[in-house]
Amino acid sequence: MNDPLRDLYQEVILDHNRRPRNRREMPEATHSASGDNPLCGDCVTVYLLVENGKIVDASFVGLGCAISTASASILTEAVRGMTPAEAKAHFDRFHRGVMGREEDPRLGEAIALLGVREFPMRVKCATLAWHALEAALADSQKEKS
Amino acid sequence: MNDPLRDLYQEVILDHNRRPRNRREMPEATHSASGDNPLCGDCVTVYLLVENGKIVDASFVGLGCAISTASASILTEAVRGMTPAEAKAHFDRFHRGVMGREEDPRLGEAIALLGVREFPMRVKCATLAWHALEAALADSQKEKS
Amino acid sequence: MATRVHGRPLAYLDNAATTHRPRAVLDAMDGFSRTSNANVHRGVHRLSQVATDAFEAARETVRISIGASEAAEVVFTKGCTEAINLVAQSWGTANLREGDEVLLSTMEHHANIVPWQVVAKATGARIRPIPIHDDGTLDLSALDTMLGPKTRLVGIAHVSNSLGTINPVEEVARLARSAGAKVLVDGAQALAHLPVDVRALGVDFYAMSGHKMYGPMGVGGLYARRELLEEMPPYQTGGGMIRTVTFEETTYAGVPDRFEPGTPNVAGVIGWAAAFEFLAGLDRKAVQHHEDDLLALASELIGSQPGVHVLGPIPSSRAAVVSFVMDGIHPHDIGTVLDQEGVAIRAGHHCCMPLMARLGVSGTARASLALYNTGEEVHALAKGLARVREVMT
Amino acid sequence: MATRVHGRPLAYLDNAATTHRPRAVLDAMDGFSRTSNANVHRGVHRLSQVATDAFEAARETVRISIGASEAAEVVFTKGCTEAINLVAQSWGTANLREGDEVLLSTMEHHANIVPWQVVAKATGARIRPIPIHDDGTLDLSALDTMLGPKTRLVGIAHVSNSLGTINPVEEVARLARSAGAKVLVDGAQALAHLPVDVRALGVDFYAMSGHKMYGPMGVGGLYARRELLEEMPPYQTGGGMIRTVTFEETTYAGVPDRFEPGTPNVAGVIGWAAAFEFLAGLDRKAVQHHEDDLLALASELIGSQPGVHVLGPIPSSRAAVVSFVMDGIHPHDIGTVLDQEGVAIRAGHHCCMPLMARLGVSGTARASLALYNTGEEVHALAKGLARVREVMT
Ligand SMILES: Cc1ncc(COP(=O)(O)O)c(C=O)c1O
Ligand SMILES: Cc1ncc(COP(=O)(O)O)c(C=O)c1O
Repeated sequence: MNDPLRDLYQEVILDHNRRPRNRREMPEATHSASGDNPLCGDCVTVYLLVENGKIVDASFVGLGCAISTASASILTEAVRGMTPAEAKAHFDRFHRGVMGREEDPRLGEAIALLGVREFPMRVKCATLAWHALEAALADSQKEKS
Repeated sequence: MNDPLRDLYQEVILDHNRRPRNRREMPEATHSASGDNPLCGDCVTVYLLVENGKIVDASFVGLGCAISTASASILTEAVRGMTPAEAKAHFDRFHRGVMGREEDPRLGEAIALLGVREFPMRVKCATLAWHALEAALADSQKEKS
Repeated sequence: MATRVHGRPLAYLDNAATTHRPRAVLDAMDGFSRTSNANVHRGVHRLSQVATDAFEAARETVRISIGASEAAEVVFTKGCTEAINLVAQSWGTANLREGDEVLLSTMEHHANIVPWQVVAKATGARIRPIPIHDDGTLDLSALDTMLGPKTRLVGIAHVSNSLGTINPVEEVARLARSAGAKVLVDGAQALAHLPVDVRALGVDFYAMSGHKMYGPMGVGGLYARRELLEEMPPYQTGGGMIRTVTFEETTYAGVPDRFEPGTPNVAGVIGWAAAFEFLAGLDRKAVQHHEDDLLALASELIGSQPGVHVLGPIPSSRAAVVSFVMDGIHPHDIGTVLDQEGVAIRAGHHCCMPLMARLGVSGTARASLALYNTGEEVHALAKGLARVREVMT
Repeated sequence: MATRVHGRPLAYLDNAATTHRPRAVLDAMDGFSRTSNANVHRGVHRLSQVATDAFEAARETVRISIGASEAAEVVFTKGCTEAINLVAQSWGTANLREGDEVLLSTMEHHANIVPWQVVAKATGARIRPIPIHDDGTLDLSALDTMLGPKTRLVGIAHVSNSLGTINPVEEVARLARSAGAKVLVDGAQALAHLPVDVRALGVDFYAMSGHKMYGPMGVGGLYARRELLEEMPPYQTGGGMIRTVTFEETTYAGVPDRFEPGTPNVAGVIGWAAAFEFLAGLDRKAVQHHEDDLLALASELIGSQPGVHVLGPIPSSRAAVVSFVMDGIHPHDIGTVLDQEGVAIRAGHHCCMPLMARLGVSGTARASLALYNTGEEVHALAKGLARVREVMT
C-alpha cells in the first residue's frame, strides 16, 4: 500500500524526533539565529561555532512538531565539519529539494524530509530550522577569525 | 388610468414648488430650527414669530425637491395664526397621516403631501420641514411673552 | 457538504474556525444577488429601496435574535475582530486615560487582546490579565479583587475558542457594573451554541462573527448600548455616515450609520440574518442536547485513550469543543495524521498564545463540533487517534 | 438580471453605486461556499489548505490584473472606504506632522476626504483642495503650484463617481513624485471601465472596491508599494496577523498578513478575483467601444433636451457617467419619475458635497452605465426625461 503518512513520517524522522541530536543552547556560539512559524507558534534557534573557517559545532533549541524537530536535528549533524560556504550550499540543496523534484544524494538523511512535498501545509515545518541556519550564517559579526 | 406619479405630484404641490410661499429669512424670528436629509443633502430652516401666544409669521429657507419645498411652503401658510400648541397638534396630525392611513381634513392642503406614502424613499422629503417645525416649537428660549 | 478528502468522506470538526452554511443561508444571499442587488441608503430608485429594506430587516432580525432594545444598537462590521477594534479605537480612545485599567481574561483570543494593547499604548492605560484556574475556568474571585476604581472595562469571551469554556458572563457583568466598569463580551464562539440575550446578560458590548454561526464570512457585528454608541466618535469614515462635508469640516450622521461608512456587505448581512433565522427555526433544546451528547462522547472517547489529556473544564461547563494534547506527539503531527484519515481538526495555539503559556503547552489539538456533526464522525476521530499513535511511535 | 420594476423591465443605470454580478462571479463564490469552505492560513487540514490556496490564488489574480510587482502588495479589505482609512490611519498617522499638507482634488468622494480630515486633525497636518475647472476636469497647473516641500500626499480619484471625469493620474503621479509626495488613487470607479496598471501609473497607493467592478459587496483592496507597507504600522489588530502575543507585548507578522487580522471574506475575495477574470476574458477594446458609444448616445440624447445640462467634461474625457441637472426640477424628483418609468438612476450629492458646492448645485441626477447596458435602455432614459418634464411642469 502506498501510504503517504509513512513517506512523511519515515523511521529516520521519528528517530530524530524521539532523540533529537544536539538539542542544547550554545553560549559560546559564533553564529546563531531564530526562526518562528507564526501559524503554529513553533520556534527554533540554531547555533553554530565557527573556528578557523569551519563549523566545529552546531546545535539547536526549540519546540516543534516531529518534522521541525527532526529537521533541526538532522541539520545540526550535517553541517558539522563544513565551511560556512559549504553549509550555505547545503541549505540551497535542501531548499531546491523541498521546492522542486530534485533529490541531491549529498543531502543524506535530509532526503527523508522531502516527504513534506506531498504536504504543502507542512513545508514550513521542514524548512524552519534551515532558514534559521541560513540566517545564522549571515550573522557573521561575531565570527572569530 | 391610475397614475401614482399624479398622486404624488398633485397640482397643489407643483404650484407650491413653482411659487413657494414665505420663502425668506426672518431675523426677528422667536423660534427657528433647521433640519437636513443626509441622504440627499437637502436642508431646510423654519422660522416662527410668536407674539402674545400666537404664531404671527412663519417662513422657511432651504434647498430641496418639489416635495420638500411644497411641504415647507404649505406648512408656513398653515401654522400662521395658530398657537404653538395648535401648531404642535397640526404636526402630530400630519405625522399620523404620513405614517398611517389617516387623512384628517383639518390638514387642508397638506393632505396633498400624503401621496408620499406610496413612495417610501420620499417620506423624509415630505416630513423634513415638519420636523424642523417641531424642533422650532421646542426652541422656546427666545419666545417673547 | 459532501466533500471527500483523501478518498474518504470528510469529518469536519473544525467548526470553531468556521462553520459551513446551510442551504437557507446560501440561498438567501444568492437570491439577493440575483434579484435585488443594489446599493443601500442612498438611492431614490426602487431596487435601492428593496435592498435598503432587506438590509434594515436583517438588522432587525439580528436585534431580535440577541435581545437588543433597538435595531440601532446593532452595528454591522466585517467580523468579530473588526467589532472589537471598533470598540477599542472609538470607545477606548475616547474613554481610557493614563492609569486606567482594562481587565482581560487569560483565555482571550488575540482579537480581544491586541486591539487593547494598541489603545493602551496610545492612552497610557494598563491591561491586566484575569487569571484562570487549571481547568480553564475563570477565576471569579480574582476578578472580584482586581476590580476597582481604575477599572474601565472587562473583556471576556463568552465561550473560549481554545477550550470551549463557557464563561459566567452574567456574573462578570454584575461584578463589573458594580465597580463602574463596562463589559465587552467576545461572542464569536457563543452564538452557534447558546441562545444569547444581551440585555439579560447585562453587557455593554457584544462582538459577533457571522461565519462562526452558520453565516457567511466577511460579516459580523457589534451590539452596543445606544447611550454608549451615541457618545462614541466614528471609527472608520467615508460616505454614508456623514451629514455634511466641506473641506473645512464634517458633521456625522446618527447611530448606527455613523459607524458604517462605505458600501456595506449587503448580501453578507442578509445571509447572516438568514443564519439567525435558521437557528431560530430549530428546536434549540434539541440542538443543545445533540451537541452535548456529541461532546460527552468525544470527551469520553478521546480522554480515555492512553497518553491523551483533554484540557478545559468538565463537559457540562463547556461548549462543543474538545482540546487535547498527546504525550510526546506534537499537535501538528496529530492534525496531519487525522487529516489523512479524513478528520479535519485544528492544531496550534488557536490565536490564544497567552492561554497556551498559562496551560504550559505550545499548542493543542482541537476538535470543535457543530449541529450537523454525528456520532460516527466522533468515532472516526477516536479511531484516528489510534492511527496517530501507530504512525508516530 | 431580469428584474421588473413597476411592471416594466428595469433599466439599471446606477452602476456607479454598485454593479450587478455576472454568473461567473456568483458561481465562483457559490462553488467555494459549497465545496471548499474553510478558514484560511491556520489550518493543518486539507480543506483549510484548499481555501488558503484559493485565497492566495485570488490575491495573485488581483496582482496580475492591476500590474503590481508581487502579490504581497495587495491587501484585502472590505472595500475602497476601508482601504483609504487604512492608508490614512496607518501611513498617515506615522508620516504626517504638524504643517504637512495633503492635497485632495475637489471632486473626491467623501471616502477620500473624511479619513484625511480625521488624521489631519490628529496630526496637525493640513488638507488643501486641488481646484477643478468649470468642466469638471482637474486644474493641473494649480496642482503644480500647490506642490511643495510640505506636500506629503496627493489624493485623487482615478474616475470621478459624480461626473465620470477620467483624471490624468500618470501626470499627477509624476508631478507629485518630483515634489517628493506620495500619491493615493481612489480607483473605485475606474476598474470597471479602464485597464489599470499601477506601476505604469506610478502610484503609491491604489484603493479598490469589488462591488463596483462586477464583484461582490464586502470586499475590496489596497495596492501599496511593498516598501511603504513594510514601514506601516498595523491598522486593525487581532488573530492571523501576529507573530507572538503575550499580555506584555505583541510582535506582528509580515506583509500583507499584518494588515489582514481576523477571518477574511474568503468567498468575497474569490468572487472578486472571478470578476477580474471575467473582465480579462472580455475583449476590453470592444467593451470600451460599447461603453463609449452608449456614453455618446446618452450625452447626446440627454444634453439636447430643453432645460437639461450635462455636467462634466466632454464624453471623450469621461467614463460612462452622465451627470445632469434640469432647470427648475430637483434631481430627486427626476429620480422618482424615472423610477416609475423603470429607469434606475441616482439623484443627490453622490457623496461629493464639496464638488457639488464647487459646481453650484445641491445635487445632480446621474446615469452610470455598465457593459451590460444597451442603447434601448439609454433611449428609455431619454424618453423618461420627457415624462419628467410632463409631470413636473
Ligand atoms: C469614487 C469613490 N470612492 C470611494 C467609494 C467608496 O467605495 P465603497 O463604498 O465600496 O467603500 C465610492 C463608492 O461609493 C466611490 O464612488
Ligand atoms: C473567541 C474568538 N474571538 C474572535 C475571533 C475573531 O473572529 P473573526 O475572525 O471572525 O473576526 C475568533 C475567531 O477566530 C474567536 O474564536
